[in-house]
Amino acid sequence: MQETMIKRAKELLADGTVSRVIGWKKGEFAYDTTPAVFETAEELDRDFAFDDFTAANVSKYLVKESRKEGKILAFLKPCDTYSFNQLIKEHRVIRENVYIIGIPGGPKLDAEKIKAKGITGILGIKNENYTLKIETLYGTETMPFYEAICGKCESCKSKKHVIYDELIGEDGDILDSNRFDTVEKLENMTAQERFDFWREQLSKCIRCNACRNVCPACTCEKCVFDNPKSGIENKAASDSFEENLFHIIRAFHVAGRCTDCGECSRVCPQNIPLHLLNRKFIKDINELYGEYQAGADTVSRSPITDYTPDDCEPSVVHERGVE
Amino acid sequence: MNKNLKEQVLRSSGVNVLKCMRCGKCSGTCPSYDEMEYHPHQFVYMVEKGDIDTLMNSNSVYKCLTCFACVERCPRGVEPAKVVEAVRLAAVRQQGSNHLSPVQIPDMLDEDLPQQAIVTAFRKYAK
Amino acid sequence: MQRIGVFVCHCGTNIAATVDVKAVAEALSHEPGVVISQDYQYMCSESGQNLVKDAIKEHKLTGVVVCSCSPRMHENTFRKAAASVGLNPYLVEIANIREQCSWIHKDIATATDKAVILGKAAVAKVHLNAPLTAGESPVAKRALVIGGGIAGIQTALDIAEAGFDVDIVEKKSTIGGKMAQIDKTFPTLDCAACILTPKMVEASQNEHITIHSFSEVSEVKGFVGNFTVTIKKKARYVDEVKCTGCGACVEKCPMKKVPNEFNEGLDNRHAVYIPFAQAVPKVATIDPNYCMMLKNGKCGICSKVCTAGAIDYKQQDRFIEQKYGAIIVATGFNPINLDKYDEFAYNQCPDVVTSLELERLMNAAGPNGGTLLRPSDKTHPHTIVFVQCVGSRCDDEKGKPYCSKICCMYTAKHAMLIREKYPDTEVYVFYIDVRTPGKNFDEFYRRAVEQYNVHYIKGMVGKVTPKSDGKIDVQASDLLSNEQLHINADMVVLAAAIEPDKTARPLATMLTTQMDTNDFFTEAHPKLRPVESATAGIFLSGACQGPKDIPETVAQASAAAAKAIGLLVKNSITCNPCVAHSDELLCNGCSSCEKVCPYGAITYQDKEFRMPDRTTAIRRVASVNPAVCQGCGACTVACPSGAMDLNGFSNSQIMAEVDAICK
Amino acid sequence: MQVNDNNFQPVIVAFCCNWCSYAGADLSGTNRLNYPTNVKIIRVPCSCRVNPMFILRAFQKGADGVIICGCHPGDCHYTSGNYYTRRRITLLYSMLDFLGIERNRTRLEWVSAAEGAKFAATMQQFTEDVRKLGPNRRLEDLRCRKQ
Amino acid sequence: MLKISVNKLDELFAAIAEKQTLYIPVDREVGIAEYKKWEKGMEMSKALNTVRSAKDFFFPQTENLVDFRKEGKNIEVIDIREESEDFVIFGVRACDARSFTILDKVFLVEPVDSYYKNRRDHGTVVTMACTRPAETCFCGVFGIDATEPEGDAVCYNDGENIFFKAHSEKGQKFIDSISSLLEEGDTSKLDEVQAKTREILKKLPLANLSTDSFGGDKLMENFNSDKWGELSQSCIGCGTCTFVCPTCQCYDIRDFDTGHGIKRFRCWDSCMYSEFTRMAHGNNRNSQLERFRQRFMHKLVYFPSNNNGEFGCVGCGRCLSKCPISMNIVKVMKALEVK
Repeated sequence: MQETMIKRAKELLADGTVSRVIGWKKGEFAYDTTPAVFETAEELDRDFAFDDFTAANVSKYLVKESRKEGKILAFLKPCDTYSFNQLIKEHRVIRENVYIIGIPGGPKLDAEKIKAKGITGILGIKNENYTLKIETLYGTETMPFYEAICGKCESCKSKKHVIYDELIGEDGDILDSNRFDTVEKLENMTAQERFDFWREQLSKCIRCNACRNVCPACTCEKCVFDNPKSGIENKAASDSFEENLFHIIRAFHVAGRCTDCGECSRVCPQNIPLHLLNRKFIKDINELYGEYQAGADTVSRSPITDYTPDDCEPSVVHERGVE
Repeated sequence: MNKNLKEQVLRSSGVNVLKCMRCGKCSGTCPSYDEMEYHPHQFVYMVEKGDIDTLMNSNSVYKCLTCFACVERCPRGVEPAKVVEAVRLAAVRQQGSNHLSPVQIPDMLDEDLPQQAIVTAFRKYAK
Repeated sequence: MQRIGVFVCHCGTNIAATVDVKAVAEALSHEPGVVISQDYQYMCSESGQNLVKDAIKEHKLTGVVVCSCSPRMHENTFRKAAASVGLNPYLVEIANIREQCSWIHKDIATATDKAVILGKAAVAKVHLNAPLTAGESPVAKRALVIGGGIAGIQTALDIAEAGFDVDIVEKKSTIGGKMAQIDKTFPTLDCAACILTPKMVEASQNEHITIHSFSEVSEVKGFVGNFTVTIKKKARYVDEVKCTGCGACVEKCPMKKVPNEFNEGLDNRHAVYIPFAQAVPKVATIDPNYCMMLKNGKCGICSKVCTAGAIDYKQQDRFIEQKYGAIIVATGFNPINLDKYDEFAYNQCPDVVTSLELERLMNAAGPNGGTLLRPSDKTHPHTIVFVQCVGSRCDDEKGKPYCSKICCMYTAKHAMLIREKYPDTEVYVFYIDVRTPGKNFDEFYRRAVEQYNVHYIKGMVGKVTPKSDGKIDVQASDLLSNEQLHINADMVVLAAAIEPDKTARPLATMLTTQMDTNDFFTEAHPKLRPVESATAGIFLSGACQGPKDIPETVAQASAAAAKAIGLLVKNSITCNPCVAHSDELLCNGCSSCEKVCPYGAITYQDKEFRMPDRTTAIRRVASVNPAVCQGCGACTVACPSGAMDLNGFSNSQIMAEVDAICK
Repeated sequence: MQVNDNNFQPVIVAFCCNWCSYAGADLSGTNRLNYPTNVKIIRVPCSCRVNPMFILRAFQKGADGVIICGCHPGDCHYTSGNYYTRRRITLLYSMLDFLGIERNRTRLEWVSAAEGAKFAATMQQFTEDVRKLGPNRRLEDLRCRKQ
Repeated sequence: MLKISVNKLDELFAAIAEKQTLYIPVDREVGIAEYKKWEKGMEMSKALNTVRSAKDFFFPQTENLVDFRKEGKNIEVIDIREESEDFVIFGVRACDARSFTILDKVFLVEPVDSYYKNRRDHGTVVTMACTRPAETCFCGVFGIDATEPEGDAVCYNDGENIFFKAHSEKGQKFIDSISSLLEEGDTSKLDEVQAKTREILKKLPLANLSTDSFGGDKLMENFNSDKWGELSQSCIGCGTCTFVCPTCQCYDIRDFDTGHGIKRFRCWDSCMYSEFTRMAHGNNRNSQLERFRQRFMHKLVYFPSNNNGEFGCVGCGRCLSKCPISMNIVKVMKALEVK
């Protein structure tokens, strides 16, 4: 796959269709690829990577990249195409300046999950028939492929590319995912249990803003949390309240816009399941206002900027689940 | 007024009798009108009043053909036939017996009676 | 540094009896920025106002807090007072310590505490108040009336009377609308044409009125006082100016089998036509769907017989653009389609007609020259059944949930006219309710019953069955006598529900006005602003806002005209300064705000910015038109970056109030 | 967490839209309909002006309950503002519930300018509900707790 | 050397905790280790290191500095400083131990940061020699020997026993305080373990990372390098690297209105943030490139320039594993390296 992609990218660079390519660059280890922009065939040959660890969603980079001179080639996985579509809808990217090649999605792997098994000193990782063979300083270790996959790939919602100029490989389908199971499990807890769960989780937050800065829906020119004039700006949570505030407001601001790409939880250094907050909004929206998938298209109206006269009242919250 | 019975009829029919605007189109369209002591619109009205016993004791509940003309034509979507059916069910349940026993049937049969009508009649007259 | 004055009103004993006003003034005097804190018997009185004014002057106040009654009472009073001594009126805040404090609480201690907190909140807010200046925007002295029925005509005439130019856009080839099709009017039974046609002529001759017949509105831009509208003048293949309306072309046109819309399709017209004798403008129109010349280039007779040389087969749609200060919507109504009502056999039997078709059948200018004959065999009907509420008051998808309002009265009129003219005819009216709220309406209905012996039967018709002998069986239940009736009728007349014209929905989108679920335009306030739409500068006239009879339509038409004139007489309009504004440096251009704006006040433009990293970038940013924005604030919450804020109720002001209340 | 402290005086912030609910509150004043002094009203042009930030801010700074009042759906002075309010606030309240915040600390109520009695009754009921819950502990900022 | 059996760790912790507050690294959940106040039954984490560094003990993420109270129009200033309690941080790794030396150079030079000093004076750092370094470790590059950590006292684990050695007076006091539990032990197995670890340290993939191209005297060539654009291009501008970093020491000072007074607090800031060092005239680093460059220039050039060549990085590898897009100081050093 990597070779096909490099070959095609070189062709498009050569024929002048694009002047740059955004993809992933090899790292120091087997697992630390970095999103990168390539401008020459040599760079592509030397550094371009596409493997089990290229989980990063590059669509957000296109907010800036699509405004630069010349067209850029972007390799987008199915989930990334949803983010890109949503950005088109919000006029954040310039579609004409991006040439999109749809590439197959995951499941991608998460090195942290391998390390969590106690495997350390990793020198190389090979996928042999869905068993990971891991060369380490302390000998060779194995683990099942599926135990190392990214949280976001565990409940993949779609293998379909919702936007592309060309595809490498077959297009997939929208999947029946179990992505709301954990949300539902939480909903069925008592309020005290839910409170304890979230307090435990959110108290880990170090306000590094990785979730926000990686989020393709959080593309504000200036975030309210960075803007002293907003009245809620802060740089660190000085109190548990501020931990809650940041995550509630962030989830609310992306409600109806979040495509559920799962990047927030992937990058959280403290493994806070932040995607559950976004999914809660998605689940509520689906249940209360009809199925809606942000990024599935570029025209539909987000449920939060829409209404019907017969919408349910907030008392619906009182009527369901456990208090 | 029998409140429990009314509740039962409303629940089993799933009909909101308060939607009726008393236009009488149900009765105007009813093919069994002349056979019935109480007519579809009266069913709806009497159920609303809670006067279910009278309806249960009337033969009207068995005269409804369940043709659903009234349901089809009601401008308010009240579905009178479902009310009639619910009252009939209430009667059958309360009596704990059937309106018709199999013994009685042979005498009532007509040579030209279609098979389906007999089956339907059983549905209607018995539990 | 702020210099804030606090003024606590006793309101006689209204406040002072439950709130220790002196303590409130004392407590607030310690708030940051407060330089003077006073109490007074009646702050709204002239001497009270003078107290405020003097303090503003003496202490050079930068903000005023009046603790008194509801701002809905006296906010304006104190704003004016402040303005009179040179303090921006929007630097005045009211703490409502009467309606929301002294009047509802009994315990002096807690009520005083609460009054202090409300006062502190107002002080906290006024710290952040900014002087606001109401903007002004010029008003184009011209009105557009969309729809040329009686509503549109009346509105146009009234506006023209006031000396303003008005354009009427009518999609049909003549103005007149539904009223032109009607024979007589209730409850006076005077001839509709006799009262309508003079108005049509008046409209055509008024120097201030321009009629664009056979035209449609294709685009609306702008806002109150400053709309730019593109009108599409559809090709009628006849030069409007040259045509004299002599009718020679019509007479000679060989294509005679075109269903005549004006007579509801009950007879035929030619491919070139003038809808009716009194049409305005009296200009022929060629129907391209039937004209042989336009379809296959063979004929051209009309062109030959036209001495004025008005026929122009090559005519194209034309677009004209015009500026307007006000737009009045008068798109009217239509009877609903009855195709789905099988039980009334409307599609199967020509003798089952709608009331509007009956109007034409009875009209002297109608297909039968005014003699009521059955459409099927042109015989005189002896038994006529009227069915009320066909499609009205329906809870299903076939009909409309509302009462069409006019049917009870026109049916009484029809019944009466028939009984008057043909006393040998039996007339039955099946009704659910007879609704006659109107001047002389119930008397009229009673006359139909008592004087004309019309048989009113309570009960909706269940089934209409055409029979082989040409008669029609009407089956219905008489709910009062509790018997089922079968009436052997010659004709059945259905009072079809009325609905807004189909062009109204796309028009509403263009005008950014609201519609209800039935596609009737929504008025700005159901009681107090019934002829204005929620969008400033757009007014509603006639049945486009809800079912109406002629007098109501005319009344509303004149009311809408009055409102429009009220706008047009102004050289400029003062805008509410408490409007949203976008901070372009924060705006992402995501369009969330635009989507929730009920007024279409937000537009986007690409602007070049110097970015923090010293590069320049073209960014799409929102801007709010202060003349259109009404200040609801929906956009401020939709905006994730906080670029949108609302003057007078800014994020920081509201949060300051929250802080003051919660501490 | 049930605190049976009869002396507990909850702080209640009520956001009222200018056209209906604020007028409704005025009417309950005009009619001398009593409701607890705990309720403090903040006037907003429309219920759709209420940003979730304001609600959270109130809890942060010491509110024990927040209620939003607006025109009845369909009656909005700005035609559609309260419809947006309804969606936003439903979602927000659902999220607060998801985070384990007591449901009865928040409410959205439609109060027309004619419903002075409803306004007073609503405020009485809401204050009582919040009083039963006791002080806001799950969504408070400890720094703001009154000593 | 004095030692205690690993089986008696609980007893040891109980004994320490009896005298002062004890913090040990524990697994909060799988893969997330953090320092927690020891309570009975708590098990020490087997992870190589905690996600957040140990600097939190002396330089917490947020910290109240002073209170103000307003009475009418007067403002009262309230000094809220209190003498810190004595505490022990147990199990600190060599990298984090070195980070304290670096932080000391910032906070303990004149004017001394009294808040930091207060905690530093009362805290005893008990380090733990590494036995299983990870591929992300490169402390050796900065002259740190993972098998011989600094700290007030050092522990060595040979798998069966934990050995203790004091480096400072505080450390000696600490060992004395638990001496009743300790016994003299044979270090032969430990020496074996240490030797093995040293072997592995040599084989680490980043062991040969060179610092030759950096230092206080390499200012302009590094600052003007054309590599910064490419390197910073993928940086999303979050603060993960700075907040998990044991040596990042930037902070911001803010006021918070509690409604009944003002709390002036400081909190960590990140040079990766757009609002970092915003001043009246605006920001002085406006692009992500400048901000990105600032962080690495600080660690590799500015800090050594002011501190006798000592680098501002300890090679703990936290930023390598936690950066959302896997851009880190190692990649920067390799890219800028002059060969």
